[in-house]
Amino acid sequence: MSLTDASAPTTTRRLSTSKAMVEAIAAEMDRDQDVFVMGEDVGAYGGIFSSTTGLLDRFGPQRVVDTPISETAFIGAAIGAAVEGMRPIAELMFADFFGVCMDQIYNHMAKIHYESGGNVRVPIVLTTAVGGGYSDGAQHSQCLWGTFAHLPGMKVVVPSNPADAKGLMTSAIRDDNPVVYMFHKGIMGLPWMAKNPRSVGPVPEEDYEVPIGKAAIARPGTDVTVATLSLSVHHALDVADELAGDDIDCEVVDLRSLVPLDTDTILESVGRTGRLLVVDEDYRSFGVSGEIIARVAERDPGLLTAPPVRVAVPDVPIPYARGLEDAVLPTADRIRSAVFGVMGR
Amino acid sequence: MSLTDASAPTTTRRLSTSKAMVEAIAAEMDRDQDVFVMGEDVGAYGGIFSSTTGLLDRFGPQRVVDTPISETAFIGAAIGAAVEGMRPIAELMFADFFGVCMDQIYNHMAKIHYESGGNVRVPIVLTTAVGGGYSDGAQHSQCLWGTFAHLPGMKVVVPSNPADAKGLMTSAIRDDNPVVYMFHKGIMGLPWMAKNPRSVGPVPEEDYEVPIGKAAIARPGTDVTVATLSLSVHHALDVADELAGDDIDCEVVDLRSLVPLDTDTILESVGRTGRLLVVDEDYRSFGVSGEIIARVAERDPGLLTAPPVRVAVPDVPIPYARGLEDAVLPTADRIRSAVFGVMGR
Amino acid sequence: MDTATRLDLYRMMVLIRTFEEAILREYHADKKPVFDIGAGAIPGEMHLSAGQEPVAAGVCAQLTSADAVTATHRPHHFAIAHGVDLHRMTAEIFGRVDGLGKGRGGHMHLFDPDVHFSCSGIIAEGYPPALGQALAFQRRGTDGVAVAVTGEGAANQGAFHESLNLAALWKLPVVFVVEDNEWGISVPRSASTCITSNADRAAAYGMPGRRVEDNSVEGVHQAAAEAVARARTGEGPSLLEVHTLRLWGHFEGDPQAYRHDLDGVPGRDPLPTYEQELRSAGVLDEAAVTSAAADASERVEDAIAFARRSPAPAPKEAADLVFA
Amino acid sequence: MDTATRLDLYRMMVLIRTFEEAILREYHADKKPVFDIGAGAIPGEMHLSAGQEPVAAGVCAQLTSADAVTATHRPHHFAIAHGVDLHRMTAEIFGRVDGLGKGRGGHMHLFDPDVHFSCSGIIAEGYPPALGQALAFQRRGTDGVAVAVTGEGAANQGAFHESLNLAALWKLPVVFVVEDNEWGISVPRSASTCITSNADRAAAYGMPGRRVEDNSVEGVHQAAAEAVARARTGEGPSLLEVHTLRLWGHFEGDPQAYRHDLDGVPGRDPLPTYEQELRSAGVLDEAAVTSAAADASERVEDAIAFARRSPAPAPKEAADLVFA
Ligand SMILES: Cc1ncc(C[n+]2csc(CCOP(=O)(O)OP(=O)(O)O)c2C)c(N)n1
Ligand SMILES: Cc1ncc(C[n+]2csc(CCOP(=O)(O)OP(=O)(O)O)c2C)c(N)n1
Ligand SMILES: [Mg+2]
Ligand SMILES: [Mg+2]
Repeated sequence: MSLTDASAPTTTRRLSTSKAMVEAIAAEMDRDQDVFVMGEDVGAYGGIFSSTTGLLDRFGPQRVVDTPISETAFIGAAIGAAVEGMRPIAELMFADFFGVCMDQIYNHMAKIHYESGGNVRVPIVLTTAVGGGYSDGAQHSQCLWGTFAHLPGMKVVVPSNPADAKGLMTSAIRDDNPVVYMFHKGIMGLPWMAKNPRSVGPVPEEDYEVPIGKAAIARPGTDVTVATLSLSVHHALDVADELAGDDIDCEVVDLRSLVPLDTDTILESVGRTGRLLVVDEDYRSFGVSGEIIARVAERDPGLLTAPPVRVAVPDVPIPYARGLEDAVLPTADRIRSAVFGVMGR
Repeated sequence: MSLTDASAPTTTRRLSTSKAMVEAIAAEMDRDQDVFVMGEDVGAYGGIFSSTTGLLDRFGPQRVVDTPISETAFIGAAIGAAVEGMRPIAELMFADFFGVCMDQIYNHMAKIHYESGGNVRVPIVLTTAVGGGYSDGAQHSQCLWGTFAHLPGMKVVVPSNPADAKGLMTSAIRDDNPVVYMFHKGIMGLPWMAKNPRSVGPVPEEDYEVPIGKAAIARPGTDVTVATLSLSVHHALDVADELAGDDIDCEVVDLRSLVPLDTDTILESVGRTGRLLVVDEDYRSFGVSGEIIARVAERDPGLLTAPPVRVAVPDVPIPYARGLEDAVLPTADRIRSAVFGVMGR
Repeated sequence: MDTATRLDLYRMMVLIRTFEEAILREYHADKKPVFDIGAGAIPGEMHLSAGQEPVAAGVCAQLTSADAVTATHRPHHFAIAHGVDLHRMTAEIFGRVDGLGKGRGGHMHLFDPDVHFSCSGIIAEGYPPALGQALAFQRRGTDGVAVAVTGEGAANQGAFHESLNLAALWKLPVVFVVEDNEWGISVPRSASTCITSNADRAAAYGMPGRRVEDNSVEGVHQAAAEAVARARTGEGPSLLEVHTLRLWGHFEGDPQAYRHDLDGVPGRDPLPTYEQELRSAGVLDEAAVTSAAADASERVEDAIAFARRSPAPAPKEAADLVFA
Repeated sequence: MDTATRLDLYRMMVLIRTFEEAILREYHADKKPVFDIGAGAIPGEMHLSAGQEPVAAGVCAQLTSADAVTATHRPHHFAIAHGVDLHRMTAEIFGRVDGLGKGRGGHMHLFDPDVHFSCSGIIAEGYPPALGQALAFQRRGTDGVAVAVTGEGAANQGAFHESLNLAALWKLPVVFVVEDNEWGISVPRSASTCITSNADRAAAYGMPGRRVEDNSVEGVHQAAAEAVARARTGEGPSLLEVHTLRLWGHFEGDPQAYRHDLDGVPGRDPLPTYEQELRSAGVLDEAAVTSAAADASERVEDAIAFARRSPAPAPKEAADLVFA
C-alpha cells in the first residue's frame, strides 16, 4: 500500500506522531532482522523525544542499542554495518549536534555510494530531532534541514503528522539510500511539551509507504501557495483556516521531503495561485526558503503575480527568552502578516 | 585606506593571491602582537596552499604554530584565545574537513557573541581552502560556502583576486567578529597547479581594507548580470570578454563576501540588465545560487525579463575523473551556454 | 585541613544547594498541574547540579577570578563556586535583560567575562575553548589557569581526546575535571566505556591523572590544589576525575525510570554527609549550620528577586547582537 | 617463521613497491616539464606508501577476503595486500570506467566490496565504519575481523578515541593499526603528541596495545596474528602501532624541505633490509629475487595496461549514481 496524500488514511485509530514513528520501526524490525536501532538513550529511556519508546522491551538490547556519547563512532558504525548489508537506524539526539559527527554523515554516509561507482550501498536511516519553541536555547532548537539538504547523497525527510511519520519511516527504512529523517519535537505529541492538536491523528494499522519525494497538498486553496514543512505546516493550516473568514483562500503545501524536493507540486500550485509564501523554521538565508523561491523563479518569474515572501528564522542564533524566541520563529502571527503582505492587503 | 572596488589599486607591483594574503597577515602580525597563526602545516611547510609561506621564518614558532591533526581542539583553542582578547588566525586545511570540527565553528565561534548578549567577542579569522578542478575527489574539492553562510554569526569572505585577498584579509583580522575566509586553490597562483592568469595581479604595498559586505562590479555590462564569486569570477570574465564579440555585454558581479551579502549591488545590477545568471562552484540546491535568485525575486519578480539561470555543481559529490569533474564544475563552457540561454539565443 | 577552609567549603556547598533548590522550586512552580517544559518563568531544559557540589566547591577554592572555568550543560555549581555574578546569572536563567546574556543565552549558556566563565550545552565541546584561554594566559605571561569541566559520559567524545593531547603537548595551564556521576542521561557508565577510571586516560597523553572517590570535597580540594599548582607553575595540565552523585534527574522532568540505583541515592547526598563530618570534628555547630543556610538563602532569594524584577527583553531586538 | 611465509611476505612487499614505483612513473610521466597536479593520465593528490609495505604485508597475511580493511588517504599497500582487484584498482586511479568506482572515486576512494575494502581521505574517519563492519560480522555470527588503519598523526583526532572506546565496550572484532611514519605531512610526531607510543593509549580503553619497532614485517606479522586471533575468537579489539617509514614525500610534489631526517631515509628502506635478511638466512637467492620482481612487474604492468585501455567515463553521466 502506498499513500501519496496526507488525507488518504481511512482509519479511526489515532496515534501520536512518536507512536506512529515507533510503529513503523517495530514493523520493519519484525519484517527484517537486519534492521536495528542505535543511539543515545534509545533503550530504557525510549528516546529523549519518544522516538524509540517500547522498542527495547520488544526487541532486546541487541537490536536496540544504547551508545556512549560518541556520535562519530556510532554513526560511523552504522555506516559500516550498512555497507555490510544491515539496515541500521541511528539517532542523532538533536540535529544541533551535527557538528561533532558531520564528517561521517556527509563525507562518508552520503558519498560512499557515488565514490564506489554504485558498488556499495549505504541503507541507513539517520533520525534526528529538530526545532524550537520551548526555550532550549541556541544549541538545542535548530532545524538545520537546509544544511543537510544542501549536501548531496542523502535524502532528507521532514514529516508533519502521524500518518506521514509512519509511512515515511517505512519508506526510509526500505530505501537503499541514506535517509535523514528529521522530526520536529513539536509534532511528536509529547506529554511534557505544549501539544499541537494535529500531533495526534489517524494512522492506518497496516504497513504502508509514503513515497519520499512527493509533497502533499495539506489544504487546497486558490489565492496563495504556502509552501512549508514539519511543524510550520500546522501553523500555516491554522492561519489558513482563520483567513478563510477574511476571504483569503490559502493552499498549504507540505513538502514532506527536501531531498528529493517535489518541485512539480510547488510549481503547479504557484501556477494556480500566482503567489508564494515560504514558511521555514530553519535560518532564512542560503537555505530552504531561498531554494523554493528560486525553483519557481527559474521556471518563470511570470508565475509570480506578487513578490514571493518568506517567513523564516532571521539569520540569528535561536534566543532563549520566550519573547525573543517567539519573535524569530515562524509563528502564526508572522505567517498571517505575511499572507496579508503577499495578498497586498 | 579603504578600497571598495577591485579596480582601485594603482600600483605596478604584481603579487600572487597567496603572497597578497600572506602580506596582509604579516602586516597585521607586525601591527598587533595579539595576532597569531595556527593550523596544520602552517609553519615550515608554509601552508599546503601557500597561505602562510614565510611567516614562520619571520615570526617564529610562538606566533606561527603547527598543530596536531586535531581540528576541534585547535579551532576551539583559537576561540578561547579570542575570547581572552587575542586575534588568532586558524587554518582548516580544506573546507571539506569541516565535519570533524563544525561544532566549534558554528555552535561556539559563531554563537558566543549572541548568547553572551554581546558581552564576549570572538575575533577569529578561520582560513580555509576550497574548490576543485584538479581531480582531488569528493572529499577535497568542495566549496561549501553555502553551508557556512547558512549558519548565523560568522562573516564569510570569498576573495577572487590578489588585491581583494589582501584587503579582505586585513579587514577580517581587524574585525571583532569571526570571519571565515575561504580561498580557492585555483586563485592562489600556486606554481604546481594550472594557473588562472588573474591569480597574479597588482597589489598596493601599503595597508588597506576592502570592506566586508561590499560586492564589486568586476566588469560593467548592460545585458545580463552574472553574479558570482571566487574562481568563477575569472571564468565569468573570460566568457564576458569572449561574448563581447557576439554583442552580448555581460556585467560580472564579484560578490566578495556572502555574509554580509551585498544585495543592493545585485539588485541594482539586475535592475539595469533585467537578466540574472548565478555562477557558483558550490552545490546547486539549498545554497548560494538559490539565495541570490530569491533576493531578486522577493524584491520584485518583474525585475527579471527572463527566467534566472544558475550554473552550479549539480547535487552530486565531486567526481574524480577529469571529464566527470569538468562536467559538474561551472566551467567557461557551461557559463557561455547559460548566458546564451538567459539571452534567449 | 584548617577549619576556615573546611567552613568555606561547607558554606559554598550550602550556597550551591540552596540555589539549585530555589531554581527547582521556581522552575516547577508554574508548570502545574501538567508539566510543560516550555511554560513558566523559567522555561526550557533544566540540568541541576545537586549532589555535585563537592566538585565545584573543591576545585574553585583553588582559583581566583583571573582563572577561567568552562562548564557544561550542568553549570550552576561551577558558576557559583567560581564567583559568577549571582544576580545576573539568575536573571539569565529567567531570560531577563539584566541577565549575563541579556536573555539570549539561558541556563546552558552563561558567560561572565569578569571571571572568565563560560559553558556550553554540547558534550565535551567546552574543553577546546579552555585550551585557548590557557594559551592566552601562557602567552601573556600571567599565571592564570583554565579549568575545563565535563561529565564522565563526555569523556568518550572526540573533543576530550584532542583537548588532552593538545594541552599536554603545549604544556598548557589547564586542569581537566571529569564529574563521574555514573550516568549520561539514562546510559550508565558501564554502557559507555569499559574502563573504570578516566584518570587512567591521563597516561595516554603524558599528564598526571587522579581520581577522587566518595564525592569528597576535601579530597577534591586537595587533588585540585596539586593540579592547579602544577598548571600555575608552568608544568602543564592534569586530569582529575571525581566520583560524584547526580542527586536528581538528568534534567527536570526526567522520570528516571531507568535508574536502578535510585534507592541508594539519598544516602549518598554529600551535603548531610559533610555536615555530619564537620559536626563530628567539632568544626560546625548548630549556629554555624543555621547561619550558613540563612546567608545562602538570603543571597539566593535576593538574586531571584532581582531576576524577577528585571524586564523581559524586547522582542523587536531579537535579531540584534549577532555581530559586534 | 617458516620459509613459505617469509617468502610470501617478501613477495607481497615487492609487489606493493613495484606498484607504487609504477604509479610514481605514470603519475609524473605527463606532468613535465612543470609539475601540474591536475595534469596527466593520473591527476590529483597522490599519496604513495613506499616504505610502509611491512605493515600491510604483515597485517593482511593474517586475513581472508571475508575480513574487512578500512585504509587511509595512503591506501595502496593495504589494498594490494588485502587482495583488492589490481586491475580495477589501477583503473580507478586512472579514472576509468572499469575502475572500482567507475572513475568517480580516485586513489583515496577505493571500494572493493568483494574483499570488504574501503578507504577515506579524512584523517581517522576510516575507523568508525570499520566498527560497523565488525558489528555486522559479530551479529551475523561470522568470525570476520575488521582492520582499521590510520597514521600516527591521525591518532590525535577525535574519531580515533571514540572508535577505540566503542570497540572495546562492545568487544568488537577489530584490529586498530597505527602506521607511525613519524610525520603527518610536515608535522613531526614530536609536534603532535608528547607520548612516545600510541600502543600506550590502548590501556585508556581497556584493550591490549602493542608497538612493533624497526618496520619489521615479521614483527608485524606476529603481532597481527595475536590481534587477529583475539578478534576472531570474540575477545575484542587490539591496538597495534608499527614504527614504519615514509620513504617518499607526503604526496607527490611534496618538496620535503621541512624533513630534517631525509639523509637517513634511504638506509631505512625496509625492502633491501628484508631482502638482505632473507638472503642471509638462506631463504632467498638471486633467482627468487628476480622472479619476485618479474612476477610483480608483470602483474603491475598488466594492470596499468588494463587501466589505460579502459575508456574514460562519459561526462554526461557525471550526475548519475548519486542514489541507488
Ligand atoms: C555532542 C552531544 N551529544 C549528546 C548530547 C545530549 N546530552 C546532553 S547531556 C548528556 C549526558 C551527559 O552525560 P555526562 O557527560 O556524564 O554529564 P552529566 O549529565 O552526567 O552531568 C547528553 C547525552 C549533547 N548535548 N551533545
Ligand atoms: C580531518 C583531516 N584533517 C587534515 C587532513 C589533511 N591531511 C591529509 S594526510 C595528513 C597527514 C596524516 O598524517 P598521518 O595520520 O600520520 O598519516 P601519513 O600521511 O603519515 O600516512 C593530513 C593532515 C585530512 N585529510 N583530514
Ligand atoms: Mg554523567
Ligand atoms: Mg604519519
